[in-house]
Amino acid sequence: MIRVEDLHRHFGGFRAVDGASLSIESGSITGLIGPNGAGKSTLFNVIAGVLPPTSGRVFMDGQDITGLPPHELFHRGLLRTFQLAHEFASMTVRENLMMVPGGQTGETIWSTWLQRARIEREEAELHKKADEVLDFLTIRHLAHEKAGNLSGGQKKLLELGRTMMVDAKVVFLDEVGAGVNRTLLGTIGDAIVRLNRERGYTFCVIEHDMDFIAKLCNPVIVMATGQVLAEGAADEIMQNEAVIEAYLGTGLKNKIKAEAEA
Amino acid sequence: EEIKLGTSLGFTGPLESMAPAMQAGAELAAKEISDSGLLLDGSTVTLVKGDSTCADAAAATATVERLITAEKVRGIVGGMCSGETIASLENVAVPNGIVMISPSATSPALSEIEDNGLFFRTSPSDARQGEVMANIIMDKGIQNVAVTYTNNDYGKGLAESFQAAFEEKGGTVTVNSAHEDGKADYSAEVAALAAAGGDALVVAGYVDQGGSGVVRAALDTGAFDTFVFPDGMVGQALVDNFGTEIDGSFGQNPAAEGEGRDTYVAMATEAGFDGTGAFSAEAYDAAALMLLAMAAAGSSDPGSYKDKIMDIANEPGEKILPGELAKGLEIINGGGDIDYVGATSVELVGAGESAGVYREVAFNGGALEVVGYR
Amino acid sequence: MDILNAVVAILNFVVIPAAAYGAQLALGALGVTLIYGILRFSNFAHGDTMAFGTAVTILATWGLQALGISLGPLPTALLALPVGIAATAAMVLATDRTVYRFYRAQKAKPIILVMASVGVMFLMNGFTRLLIGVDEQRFADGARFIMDVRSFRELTGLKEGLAFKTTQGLTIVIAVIVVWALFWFLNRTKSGKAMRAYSDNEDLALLSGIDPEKVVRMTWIIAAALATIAGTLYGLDKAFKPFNYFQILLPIFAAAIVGGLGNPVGAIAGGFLVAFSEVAVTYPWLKIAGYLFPDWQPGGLLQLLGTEYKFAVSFVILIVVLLFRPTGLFRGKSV
Amino acid sequence: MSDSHYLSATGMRGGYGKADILDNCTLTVDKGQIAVIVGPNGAGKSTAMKAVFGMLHLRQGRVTLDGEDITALSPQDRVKKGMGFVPQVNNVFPSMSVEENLEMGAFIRENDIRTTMEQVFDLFPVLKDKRRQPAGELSGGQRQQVAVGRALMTQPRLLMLDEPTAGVSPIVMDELFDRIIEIARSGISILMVEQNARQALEIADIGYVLVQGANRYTDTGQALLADPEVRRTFLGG
Amino acid sequence: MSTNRQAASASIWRAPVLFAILAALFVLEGTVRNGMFSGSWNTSLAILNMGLISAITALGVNMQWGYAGLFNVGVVGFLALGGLAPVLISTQPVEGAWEAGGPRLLIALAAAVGTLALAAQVRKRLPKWRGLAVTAVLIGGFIIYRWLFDPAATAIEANNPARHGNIGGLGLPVLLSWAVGGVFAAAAAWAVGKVALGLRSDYLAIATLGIGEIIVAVLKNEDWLARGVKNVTTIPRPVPFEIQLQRNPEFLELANSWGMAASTASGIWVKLCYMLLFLVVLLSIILLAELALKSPWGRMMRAIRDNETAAEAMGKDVTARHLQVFILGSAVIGIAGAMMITLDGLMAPVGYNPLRYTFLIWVMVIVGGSGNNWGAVLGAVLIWFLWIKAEIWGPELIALLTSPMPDGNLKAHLLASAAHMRFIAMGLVLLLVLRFAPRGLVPEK
Ligand SMILES: Nc1ncnc2c1ncn2[C@@H]1O[C@H](COP(=O)(O)OP(=O)(O)OP(=O)(O)O)[C@@H](O)[C@H]1O
Ligand SMILES: Nc1ncnc2c1ncn2[C@@H]1O[C@H](COP(=O)(O)OP(=O)(O)OP(=O)(O)O)[C@@H](O)[C@H]1O
Ligand SMILES: CC(C)C[C@H](N)C(=O)O
Ligand SMILES: [Mg+2]
Ligand SMILES: [Mg+2]
Repeated sequence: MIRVEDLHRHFGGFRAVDGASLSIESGSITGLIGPNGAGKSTLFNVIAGVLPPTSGRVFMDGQDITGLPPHELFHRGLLRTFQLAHEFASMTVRENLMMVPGGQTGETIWSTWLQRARIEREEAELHKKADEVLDFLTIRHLAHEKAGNLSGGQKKLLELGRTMMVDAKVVFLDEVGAGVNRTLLGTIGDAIVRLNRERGYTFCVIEHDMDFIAKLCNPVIVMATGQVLAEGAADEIMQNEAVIEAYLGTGLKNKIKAEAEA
Repeated sequence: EEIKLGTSLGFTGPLESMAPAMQAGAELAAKEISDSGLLLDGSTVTLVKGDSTCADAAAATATVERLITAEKVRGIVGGMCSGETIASLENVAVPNGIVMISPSATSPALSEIEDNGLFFRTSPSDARQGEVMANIIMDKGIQNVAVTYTNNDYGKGLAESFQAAFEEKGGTVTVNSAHEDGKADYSAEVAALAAAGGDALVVAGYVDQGGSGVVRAALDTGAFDTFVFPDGMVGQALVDNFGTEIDGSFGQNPAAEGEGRDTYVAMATEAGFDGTGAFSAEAYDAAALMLLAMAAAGSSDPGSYKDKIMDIANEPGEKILPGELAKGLEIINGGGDIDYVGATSVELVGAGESAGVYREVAFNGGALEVVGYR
Repeated sequence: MDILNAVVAILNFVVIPAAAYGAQLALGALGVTLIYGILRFSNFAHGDTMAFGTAVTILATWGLQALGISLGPLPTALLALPVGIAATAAMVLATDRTVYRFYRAQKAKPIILVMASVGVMFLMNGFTRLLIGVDEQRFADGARFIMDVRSFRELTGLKEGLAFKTTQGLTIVIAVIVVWALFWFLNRTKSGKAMRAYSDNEDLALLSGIDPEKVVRMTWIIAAALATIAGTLYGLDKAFKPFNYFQILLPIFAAAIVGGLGNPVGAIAGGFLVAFSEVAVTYPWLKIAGYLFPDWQPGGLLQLLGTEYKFAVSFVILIVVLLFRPTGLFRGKSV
Repeated sequence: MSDSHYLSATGMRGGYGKADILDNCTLTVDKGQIAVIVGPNGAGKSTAMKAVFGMLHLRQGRVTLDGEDITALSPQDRVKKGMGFVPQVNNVFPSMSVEENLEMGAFIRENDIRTTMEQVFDLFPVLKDKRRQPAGELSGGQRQQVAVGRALMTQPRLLMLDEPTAGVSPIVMDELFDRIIEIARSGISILMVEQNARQALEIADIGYVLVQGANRYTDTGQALLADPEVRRTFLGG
Repeated sequence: MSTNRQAASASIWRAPVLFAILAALFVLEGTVRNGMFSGSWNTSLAILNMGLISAITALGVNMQWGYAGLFNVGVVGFLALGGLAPVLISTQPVEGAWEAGGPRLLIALAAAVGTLALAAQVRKRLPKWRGLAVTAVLIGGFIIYRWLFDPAATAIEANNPARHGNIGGLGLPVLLSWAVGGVFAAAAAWAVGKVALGLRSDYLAIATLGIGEIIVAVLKNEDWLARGVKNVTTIPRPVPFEIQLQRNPEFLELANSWGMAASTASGIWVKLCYMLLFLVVLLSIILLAELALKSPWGRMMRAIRDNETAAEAMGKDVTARHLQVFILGSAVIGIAGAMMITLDGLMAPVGYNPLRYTFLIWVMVIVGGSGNNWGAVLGAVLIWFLWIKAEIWGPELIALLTSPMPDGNLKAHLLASAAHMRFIAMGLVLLLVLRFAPRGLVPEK
């Protein structure tokens, strides 16, 4: 589905992404993990057209999509969420969702003068759809709230909700879990699986919560210092010495125990 | 009767420092006539002030609209700058049949405007000044000059008419370029003028605007040391600003020979303002003309007194100087004829504009000297 | 070929005037950029703050002159500056208290503050005119020239003259000192860093124990000082006329923005860029060509564009710069 | 009434506009203790933290620190009283370098800050490499580390952290919790909000479960972890 | 917090009440005569007419800023460009101008456009040496353009320079020129937008400010176009001249039956005609704008204004939308510019100063409530009213303030400076409105 070939993205002299090559199989839920500053978000941003690459190519379904602007990628079915929530702060939560689908009749200015009836029909449908998504995210009661007033986690949910408004092909999720209540995160995980199975979405998920990754993702790609460090099934990865060394650590429990013993 | 006259002058805006002396001039005339008690059986005259802003035609139009339709003025002394004058004349004064006498709008365009005989000015058209200036320069034996003008209808009209006249006489204008008023810096303009060169620099600008800025920069860099100053520049302010630095420069402005002007300046000093201020005397004359014409017509109706203005201003008749307005009124009331000379040797020609007698001035020893009249 | 005369001509008509003008713009732009950087709005009242500060300085200068105090070859106005700065600081602090503080507390959008500053601009504009009138005021005294055209010609025997005014020299020297001091203050002192922190993230500054009102006060005081200094130097070099100080606002903003809003280095660079592009791009090369190639008789002035378009040209340059560096030469902020 | 707890915020009621977010919410921490707040998104956890720090108008309730009533104090004054706070979002100075961010944390301190800074760099080694880089250019997790580092620089008596581990990698999270324990051992009180609730409750002396602005459960961390109801509804099973 | 208070009090009655107050002001101005008001319908209507034009301008700015967050400070330029339309479309042709250099001029302009198009193509197509090639094309084009253009312009300007010296108009109806004014401004906005819309907030501001200055500079200095600073004064009117009415016996009778002097009645009649025309334009623009705003298009624009990155990620072509709304807004400003010149009957480029035609318009938009069309209209008419009235109210205010003072130098000085109270009064009003309605009089919902 997505293939990244020898991708570089440098900031001044700093190589945030430094020759990463990877591919995301169609129909998979691929996990992307790695230490802070490994270049995961930067990689996302390059794929999603927010940042131009320094060098390297990105392909989607065999077509070169390097450097295409984000709005075109959206119309090709590539959606993404942001690590720091990017809500439309002065719009209501429901409007945040209703604006998402592309090609709405009412988005052409002439139509707003000439095709009112049609627009109203479409709006009614969008409204229904948005409410379904809100129900799913447990924030229906906030439909009229300004998105800027949401709590940190609620913004994250809204971020995810937007990707559910359209039929996407591949969705990039940048730490949807950070700041989200774990019980709800479980539900979100279920939803991801369902979207994957029922609607055939491909997912690429950045997340630091290893339980979540382990439950959901296959395969898991590990990045470190701008390159791919390892790739494989979740349980393999968790055993990988290099990954433990760079990313997972030996675990908190051991330490507490050690201290108690001392 | 209480006769109201409006003044439409730029109290705020780019020429705000010129306006007060003009207003004072008009007030002086109005007061003189009021005090005499001789106008239309002891009518009093009050002036209603209007701010034309000089630059904003819409604001000026609104002001004149108010003066005419709300204050019910019987005539207007103004506008001040040509563009704004044209707008308010065409849009308000003419439709309402109100007389406007401008002391200072000098654009040649105003000579030909369709005014139903309602517009006059006590200053001459710049077309004339260009010729006079060309003659003066030629007489000094200067053949090459650079010209800088303030970029409005006044500056450009004057610069063009000067260039035409000067070249016809065989002179060369090395460069004729505009400067904008109120800019922060005139180095670029002076650099260009200096590069073009010339034996003198003609500054067709305003003394308290870009004109002085250009002169300042030209003096500082040594680009020119002889300047030619037309009416927008000649004034006490110029001497105050530059003192002996402009020794050897010269110029001209509309102002007639004779005691009229001196008397006026003395009267102004007594009244507590500077009568030498640019167009202050013209404003006095504009107001006086208008009121004397009312007396002659026996009515303050603009429709009837507009026809008297030319009679009052020109020969034949007894000459009337500033301070002698009462005498003028007496003569008129007695059925006599007057020739209003006023502070600027008023002589209206053509469609009612000053014929244009200019005094030639020279700057020496840090003072302005009048050397002759043309 | 006469290279010396050509060089002197360029120095005299382009380099020196543009450098002095650039320094004046830079000082003004520093004030604008500081307010933008820390209080996060474009302060349209800055030009009139400059006018106000200068007006007070002029009044104080006259007072000193009346007392017979002078600074020898330097303008007396330098002695009067502290008075002007103090009055202006009091003035802007009062405005802050009555006007801006309210919007800060409201966390109003920057545009609201901009509009409020337009209101303040009108007010100050009127007050300054009430204070000192609308006429041009001259208050420069002391020696006018460090080097004047005539002495230069006598000294060197060159045909071209070179003038360097005391005020130009002063402007450049003071600009350098002020800029250095401001840098030192912002980057090295605790208060300076607190100001930068406040400008970055107001709430977090609060959590770090920084007193926001103190930062705001300090910003205004520095801005008032910069405005008064800039205004006075400009007035000394050119002339003081309240209306001109509104007009100078445009190039000042251009300088601040092209340099990168909120960035002091940018303000300086911007000031010089604007000044030099105004003067240099419209410079006619006729005279220089005359010195370099005495036999060549070109038809025109060898001028790229007439001076009528100097403002336009400088803006074109600014726009081109911004196209390549969308937040100014030195990566400014944008709210 | 003097309070035996080091920090005690009792009966807090208040919000942003008309509607109250906090509903009679009470939080206390003792000296050297770690208190952890958990709860669903939008429960009012961050709001409660802001209220304790004086960034929110309280209609009811009072806050005391070390027995002293600080309900009316401004946030800066609370900083001077020894409170430090890491907000959930916007918690760095983006255009200032990492080092300057840390210096700002120590703004109110008069003594030498170099050793503290070294300690922070020891804790988050990556920050040392990036000390001259503007914080705005850091990755999400690195930023979070700067934010915590800044609060540590204050050397507070009470440290309040709003989701300090959001977005940091497991290895850093372990380090961070580790360090938090250490800090608490040295007598500093910790009040933190966490969504990595299980790890957090493990080290918590006291845990609060907040739902719709009200205290739902209050118990020791271990006890809450052991409660199946709590686990299922709030800790993700 | 008090924004909340304001939001709460912003009932549905707010706008109607404010409009009613505004209307009352105009009625007072028309009927009551005292120190504050003139009691003349002519004055009242004259202010209203200019206010309506300002309202249309403000609507244009509001589209750009209020809907899309584009900071256009080049309003004066687009207004001026719109004002060019009546001159070029509806003044009478100038004898001899076209023969002097018309065709050559057109060829020159075509060459200029061609050069730019070629440069753009070269830039797009050429893989290597792009910068150099583009520069070469531009320089070459410039030389050719000047070679074609200069003689033509000189010839046209030499054609009876005292009266004309310009290319002249087409003699078409002046109402048509309003639409053309919109097109002129839209075309310029397209070009500007293509280049500058990548810039943000204040950086865009300085770019547009510069472009405004450039447009005005061109109008001032290119005499062949519209006589430059020498002004064009013969703009035809869409309504009768007062003089015509005064000579029309039927009208005189009508005036008599109203009990009005012919001059007063004719003035009012003409202004009412203008008012009607302006209202039609204003209301049509508002109708179209409201329809667009209250539909997904408006929602999309708000999303873009809120967060461009996210909108882009959600498939909205931010650049294209910005360009669209920039062009639309500029077109509206251009229409207003053409209307203004028609009302003034005069094209005087010197008058186009940014204080009056850019910043005052901005004040109108913000005071009215950015993002809200009715707010923009209310703000525009109100601020214009105050701007005009400040001329009288300012001095009145100072007279009032100084009345308790003893006579003396200070009082005399203050009274003499009363004209400057215009600024002070304006500033005070602005600050007071912003203080008590920080989000504008009729805030965006
Ligand atoms: N605009 C920028 N300028 C300079 N350096 C940058 C910029 N953006 C990111 N970096 C650097 O690039 C590196 C990778 O950042 P990135 O955001 O991709 O990390 P990440 O893998 O997403 O980490 P995290 O898990 O913490 O979100 C970091 O070290 C960061 O400092
Ligand atoms: N500035 C604000 N204005 C109005 N309402 C707000 C504001 N900030 C938060 N809220 C509302 O207050 C409620 C509580 O928000 P808070 O941020 O305290 O939640 P939280 O428990 O921290 O959630 P999370 O775990 O998602 O961070 C939410 O419903 C939110 O919509
Ligand atoms: C006040 C004057 C200098 C005005 C000038 N003569 C003009 O016509 O615009
Ligand atoms: Mg990341
Ligand atoms: Mg929270």
